[in-house]
Amino acid sequence: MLLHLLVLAPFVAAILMVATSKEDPKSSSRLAFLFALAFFGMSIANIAAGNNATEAYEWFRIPGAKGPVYYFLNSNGLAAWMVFLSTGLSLVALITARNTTCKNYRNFAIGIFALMGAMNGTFLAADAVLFFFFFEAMVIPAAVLIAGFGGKDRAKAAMTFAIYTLVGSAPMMVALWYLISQSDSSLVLSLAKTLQSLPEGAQIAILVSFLLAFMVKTPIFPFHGWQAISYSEAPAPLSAILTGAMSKAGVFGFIAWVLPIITLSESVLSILSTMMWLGLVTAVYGALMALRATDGKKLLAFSSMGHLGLAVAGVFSLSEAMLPAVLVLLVAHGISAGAQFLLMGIAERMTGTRELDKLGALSRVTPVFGTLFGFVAILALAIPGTAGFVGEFTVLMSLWDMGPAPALVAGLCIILSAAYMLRFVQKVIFGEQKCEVTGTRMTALEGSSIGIMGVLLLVFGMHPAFITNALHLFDEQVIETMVKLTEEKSAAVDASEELGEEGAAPSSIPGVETENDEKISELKSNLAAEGLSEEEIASIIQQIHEMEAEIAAEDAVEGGNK
Amino acid sequence: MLQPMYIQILALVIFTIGLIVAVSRRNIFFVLMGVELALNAVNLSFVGFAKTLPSDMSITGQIVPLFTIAVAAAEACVGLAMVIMIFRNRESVDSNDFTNLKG
Amino acid sequence: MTNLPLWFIPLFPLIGCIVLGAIALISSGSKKGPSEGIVGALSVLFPALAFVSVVLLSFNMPEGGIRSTLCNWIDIPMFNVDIGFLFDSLSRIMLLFVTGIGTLIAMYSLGYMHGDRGFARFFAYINLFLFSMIVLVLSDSLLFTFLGWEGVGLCSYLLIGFWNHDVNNCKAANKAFIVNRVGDIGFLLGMLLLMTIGGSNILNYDALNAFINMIMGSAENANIVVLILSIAGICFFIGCTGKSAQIPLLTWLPDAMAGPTPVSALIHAATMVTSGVYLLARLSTMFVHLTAVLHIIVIIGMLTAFWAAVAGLFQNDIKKVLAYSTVSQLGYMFMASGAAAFDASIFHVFTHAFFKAALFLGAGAVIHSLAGEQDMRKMGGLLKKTPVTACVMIFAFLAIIGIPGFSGFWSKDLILERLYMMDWVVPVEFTIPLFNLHYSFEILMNQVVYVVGLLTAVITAVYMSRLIILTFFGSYRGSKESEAHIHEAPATMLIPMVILAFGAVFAGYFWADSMGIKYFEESLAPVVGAAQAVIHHSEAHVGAAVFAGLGTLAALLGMGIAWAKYGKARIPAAKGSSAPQGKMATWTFFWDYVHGVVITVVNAIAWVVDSCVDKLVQFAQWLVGGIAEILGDGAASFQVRKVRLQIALSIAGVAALVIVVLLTGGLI
Amino acid sequence: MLALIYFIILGVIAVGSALCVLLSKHPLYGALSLVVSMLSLAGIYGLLGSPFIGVVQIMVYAGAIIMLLTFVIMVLNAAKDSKTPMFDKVSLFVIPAALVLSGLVGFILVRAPLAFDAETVRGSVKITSETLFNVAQTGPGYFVLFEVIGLLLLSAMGAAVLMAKKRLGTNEEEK
Repeated sequence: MLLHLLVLAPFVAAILMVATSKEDPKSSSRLAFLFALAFFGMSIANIAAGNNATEAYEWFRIPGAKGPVYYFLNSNGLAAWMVFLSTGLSLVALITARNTTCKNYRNFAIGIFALMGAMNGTFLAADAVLFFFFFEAMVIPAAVLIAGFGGKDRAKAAMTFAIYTLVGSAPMMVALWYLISQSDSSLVLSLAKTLQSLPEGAQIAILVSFLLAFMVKTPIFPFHGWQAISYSEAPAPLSAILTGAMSKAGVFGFIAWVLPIITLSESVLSILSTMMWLGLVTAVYGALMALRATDGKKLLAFSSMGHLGLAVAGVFSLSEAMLPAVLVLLVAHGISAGAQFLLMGIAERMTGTRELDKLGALSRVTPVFGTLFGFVAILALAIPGTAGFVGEFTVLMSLWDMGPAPALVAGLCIILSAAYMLRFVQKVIFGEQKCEVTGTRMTALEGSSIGIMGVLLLVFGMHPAFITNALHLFDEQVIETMVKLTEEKSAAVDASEELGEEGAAPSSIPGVETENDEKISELKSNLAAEGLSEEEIASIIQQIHEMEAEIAAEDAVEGGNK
Repeated sequence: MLQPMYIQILALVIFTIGLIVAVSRRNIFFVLMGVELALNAVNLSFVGFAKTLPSDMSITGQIVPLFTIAVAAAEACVGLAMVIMIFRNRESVDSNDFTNLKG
Repeated sequence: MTNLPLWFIPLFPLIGCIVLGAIALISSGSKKGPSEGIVGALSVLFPALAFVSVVLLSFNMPEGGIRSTLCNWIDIPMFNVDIGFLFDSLSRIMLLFVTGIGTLIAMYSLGYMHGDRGFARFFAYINLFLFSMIVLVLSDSLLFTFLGWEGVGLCSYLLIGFWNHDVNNCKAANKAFIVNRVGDIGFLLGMLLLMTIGGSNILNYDALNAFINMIMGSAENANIVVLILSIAGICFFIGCTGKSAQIPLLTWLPDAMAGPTPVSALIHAATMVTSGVYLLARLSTMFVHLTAVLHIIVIIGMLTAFWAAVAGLFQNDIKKVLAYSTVSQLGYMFMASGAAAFDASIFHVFTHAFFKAALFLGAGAVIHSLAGEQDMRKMGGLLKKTPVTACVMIFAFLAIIGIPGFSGFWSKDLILERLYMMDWVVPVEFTIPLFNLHYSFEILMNQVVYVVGLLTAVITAVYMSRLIILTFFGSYRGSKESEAHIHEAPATMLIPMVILAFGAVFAGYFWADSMGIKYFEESLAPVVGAAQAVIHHSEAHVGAAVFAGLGTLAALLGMGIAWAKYGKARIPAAKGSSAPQGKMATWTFFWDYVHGVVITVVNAIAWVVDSCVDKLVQFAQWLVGGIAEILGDGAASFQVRKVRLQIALSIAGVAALVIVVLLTGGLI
Repeated sequence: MLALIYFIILGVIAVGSALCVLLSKHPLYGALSLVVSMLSLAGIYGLLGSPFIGVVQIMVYAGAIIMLLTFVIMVLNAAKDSKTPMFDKVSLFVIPAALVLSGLVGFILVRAPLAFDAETVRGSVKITSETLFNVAQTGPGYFVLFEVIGLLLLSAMGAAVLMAKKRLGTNEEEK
């Protein structure tokens, strides 16, 4: 239920927002704030609920595919934290947007809610087609918001953003279609099984087209052309969401949709190590570009590109510690980069410029803003004790597994990040005053919400178990459902083997199941002793299985009703 | 004897004429009339086919044309309104002049 | 009182930081600022509480130290680190003077920072610094130490750039942080290296020691482990060079004098910069097995000490002289660590903290009384006008140059003695091919190092005497109107100075080797004693009196030279900036040039990336976009303005399709 | 046999008036020919045993739609314009294409076996209304469709009014 709400309710909220007045930003902002707060609460409840999944509903059938497409949502630790980012950042974005885009706040809120719903869908989808649907759907509200509320170059930015990301995922669509035309359903398990049965050339082609889509979204080095302009032209609250949550969809895709389905053959491994190096190149590239950036938002855009490059490199180090490390890094980066974009937006609102050379001395003019700015920048530097440090250090550790060279490059990035971040801080809040503060100053609500983000970073930094513990629970239940759905299509699948291949759920199939199996084998021997033939025994066992399935289904229905 | 085939052929002929009117005439009123004619032909074909079916199924064939007629009425209504609007703006009924919608 | 939890010690400054930070933040809007009385009381209270709890714990510390694990920090596959504290004799010594001097300097700052707009903010930073420093020395694992390690770097950044309206201060702060970051990466890589051989548990100091002892006990695969450990040791040493301003990462420390003077005294002289020495002592079990690394440390320490001492001669800014002097003294400490005399190096840290803090505070008082003037050429004759300050500084001066009886004498003497006792001989063999001459001899490195150390002591005496002469003797060289304003510092500043001066004089008696007092050595023995016993010392001991005599001679010689050169000479009137010129600048800023080259290279790469690679990517993007646009225009020309033609075409298309289907027999 | 004769007469009228629509120069004449065509088609519906559709055809098409069309043609004075040619180059292309298409469809059609069914139902008002509105018997499908059509007509009316009304504040003389 929670998952359905998280995915569908934002769209409903967007529709409800239509009913509010366009002329009166106050009332609409209050409503939007309440909605966003509710979603944020839901996302926290979702984290607390651990792994959970909805029933798999048949959605539609794709021509050429053997199985149907399911509407099937599934939340695990990774997805739950990503949803946390998307709802949390949307909440703060809606708060700060109050004073930035007050003229047409209602439409802005509608766009943000639609974006939030699509992002949640992306992170929670358990079906590849559903995932792809939301993955593409994310682009549209974001592009519309850029075009509607952006800076001077907004039309170009929106076009670049939309076309780049949509075209980037086109090869993935083709690959996905080919894959599901071969497989029983579009769930991860059957995709993995199908991919592994394909010839190697086809495997590589599919892998590369999947990687391409996520590389564009993240973005990774040669495909980053859309990023700087979109982030800098988008309204600051939206940039915060884009970098804090939406760009995570790329890394999420690598983890959730690429790594589980591939076989680690020689050539695949070489592609993966190329990806790791590309990630590192992106990290260095982003840092160097940030060193030279003269536009505050561009600097932040390149900085987040650098951090995500590091995260991607961490993902493809394939180390055992990769998942928690990358997750912590992603959450930390999402919060800190989001907060920085919001603060930069407030600075732009106050002074009317985001040129670094024209800003300065904001810490003396507005001390609270300056303090907050410095505080968040320091948190973004990955000082130990902040979540960024835990993430970067553990990612560095994962990279160390691949050899000293990647770790050294990552270390270089960390040094460079200090260099550009300090330059940024110095240019914006220190030095001589070069501009008048004319716009609305930071309000208490904005300040406190960004401050809370900073405190969260500290909390996660000192106690990352909040994040990493979410990954300790494996989602057996979901995999079982997937196996069941897969079995309905092809009876010949051996469930236990499948589980073994997946690797995520080791031998711990719930006790009930094994108990039943024992009983059945007992029954089997008894029946055989009574002289029944093989086929009769088989049919009886079949009946028992069916009865059990029915009972289980009834139980599930009752549980749902409760 | 009257054969169902005759009805279909009549419908085909009227449909063809309607199509030709709709596409080849440049006057916008003729375009609309051509569309109406083609819709009529489809209705006739529907009823004609319905008569070749046994009782239960033949009812469907005689009810769908009702809806088609209703839709045609709506279409004519909106279409004529558009014609009025366009004519007011352009002073022309030549469909070749209406090329605002270029990519 | 042993049941006082260890985490109380860092807790107090942390609370102080949060409370003062909140006060600073809340009051930032008001015109007047918070009441200095309340803020001042709070800001001295919390460090004092920490100091009291350290003292209480110190008295009842068992031999092996106190260990306590607070909670788990990071727990992921392959990596599990706890937050834990280790209170043993090493951290006891460090904590005692960190919190003690911290409290004194907080008190001093009350007077120094009086009337400053960021009064509360300053003390929030100071408290945060103390928290980080306490964590650094009190933690029981490398990773948690690293938290403090970067934390003190951060505070140093914040405090150097405290007066942030001047861009130069910000640049100095940035430089300090970035250079420290370079060192920190060394620290990080060192940790990773250790983890590759021993898993994440090895980050705990106790586990590390046990591991090393185990490995060294079984001689089988010790070689490869020693190799890895050596690399890790070098990485850690890089970290130390960053934090403790050794070659090549030392340029930030002189620039760091841009911060308020109490900060220079606390962070950049007494405590933070010595954390590198602390780390070496903490990891002594590891380092004593790495002879090559120890030799590198000695060489680096020697070069730094000598270079910085010479650079100190050229400075006109009173704080810069002290800064280079600090670098030079740190060089001594590293030399001692490299000679595996970790207790001696910590002892020097201890005495140095007192006399250098006293010197800095004295300099601060001088600057305060001269209303911000830092150029020594414009001072002079202050002995009469500010007698207390002058006395404090002169006592500290006598301590630093090593006059017998003062604290610096004991520690420096000890270091030089240990250096001489080092067993390190470098065989040199070379042939000159043309003449077919073959030389083969041995360099007794212990003697070389000793001589350089002694020479450095002479130079130290010269530049320190210069400072004292220029500042306190002669006649006042500043403008007349400024002379009238010269006044002695307020009591809140003088009391800490006097206490520190006492420390500068008497701190040495904890380990007066020649007098047979070895309290300090004995108390440190549980931590570093076992490690130091591993190293083999040469037997070439000449006798304590000789070393003491030579050391004293060096100090007197230096004073004599300085008196001869500066005592009567007319000091040229100050022109322009206080920075050294010409060849002196080349010497002083040599490492800045080296850094400048690195920065230029990075900037050049960034330029290439920005203007070439990125443009190339954009060009590719534009090319693809352009091709798509042209194709699209081509396709669109079929599309627009010809609705009827298109319908006709589609009719024809349908007809064609039907024909095809008919001909291929698909339908009927 | 009589039915065939009626059918031929009505069919010839329908096709002939449809041709008149194609060939008439003034839209008004076209509209009037269209009425004739509609009427004869209504006759054919009656002949086939669907009188209700026939009546609806007369009422809606011949009555409402064509009347509306005629009205609009008359209101817009310039409906007849001498500038617009009846046929042009495109028409030369369209007519053969359409003819070929219909020829092909006819060719396929005549080869299909078709025969009237004896049990077929007369599309009377009673049957039609029962099918449409007796939800209990035939299920809600048609009823919902009927309501939806109502909505469609309503919205079409609204749209038409919105589009065709003169914009407030615009001056027609300017154009």
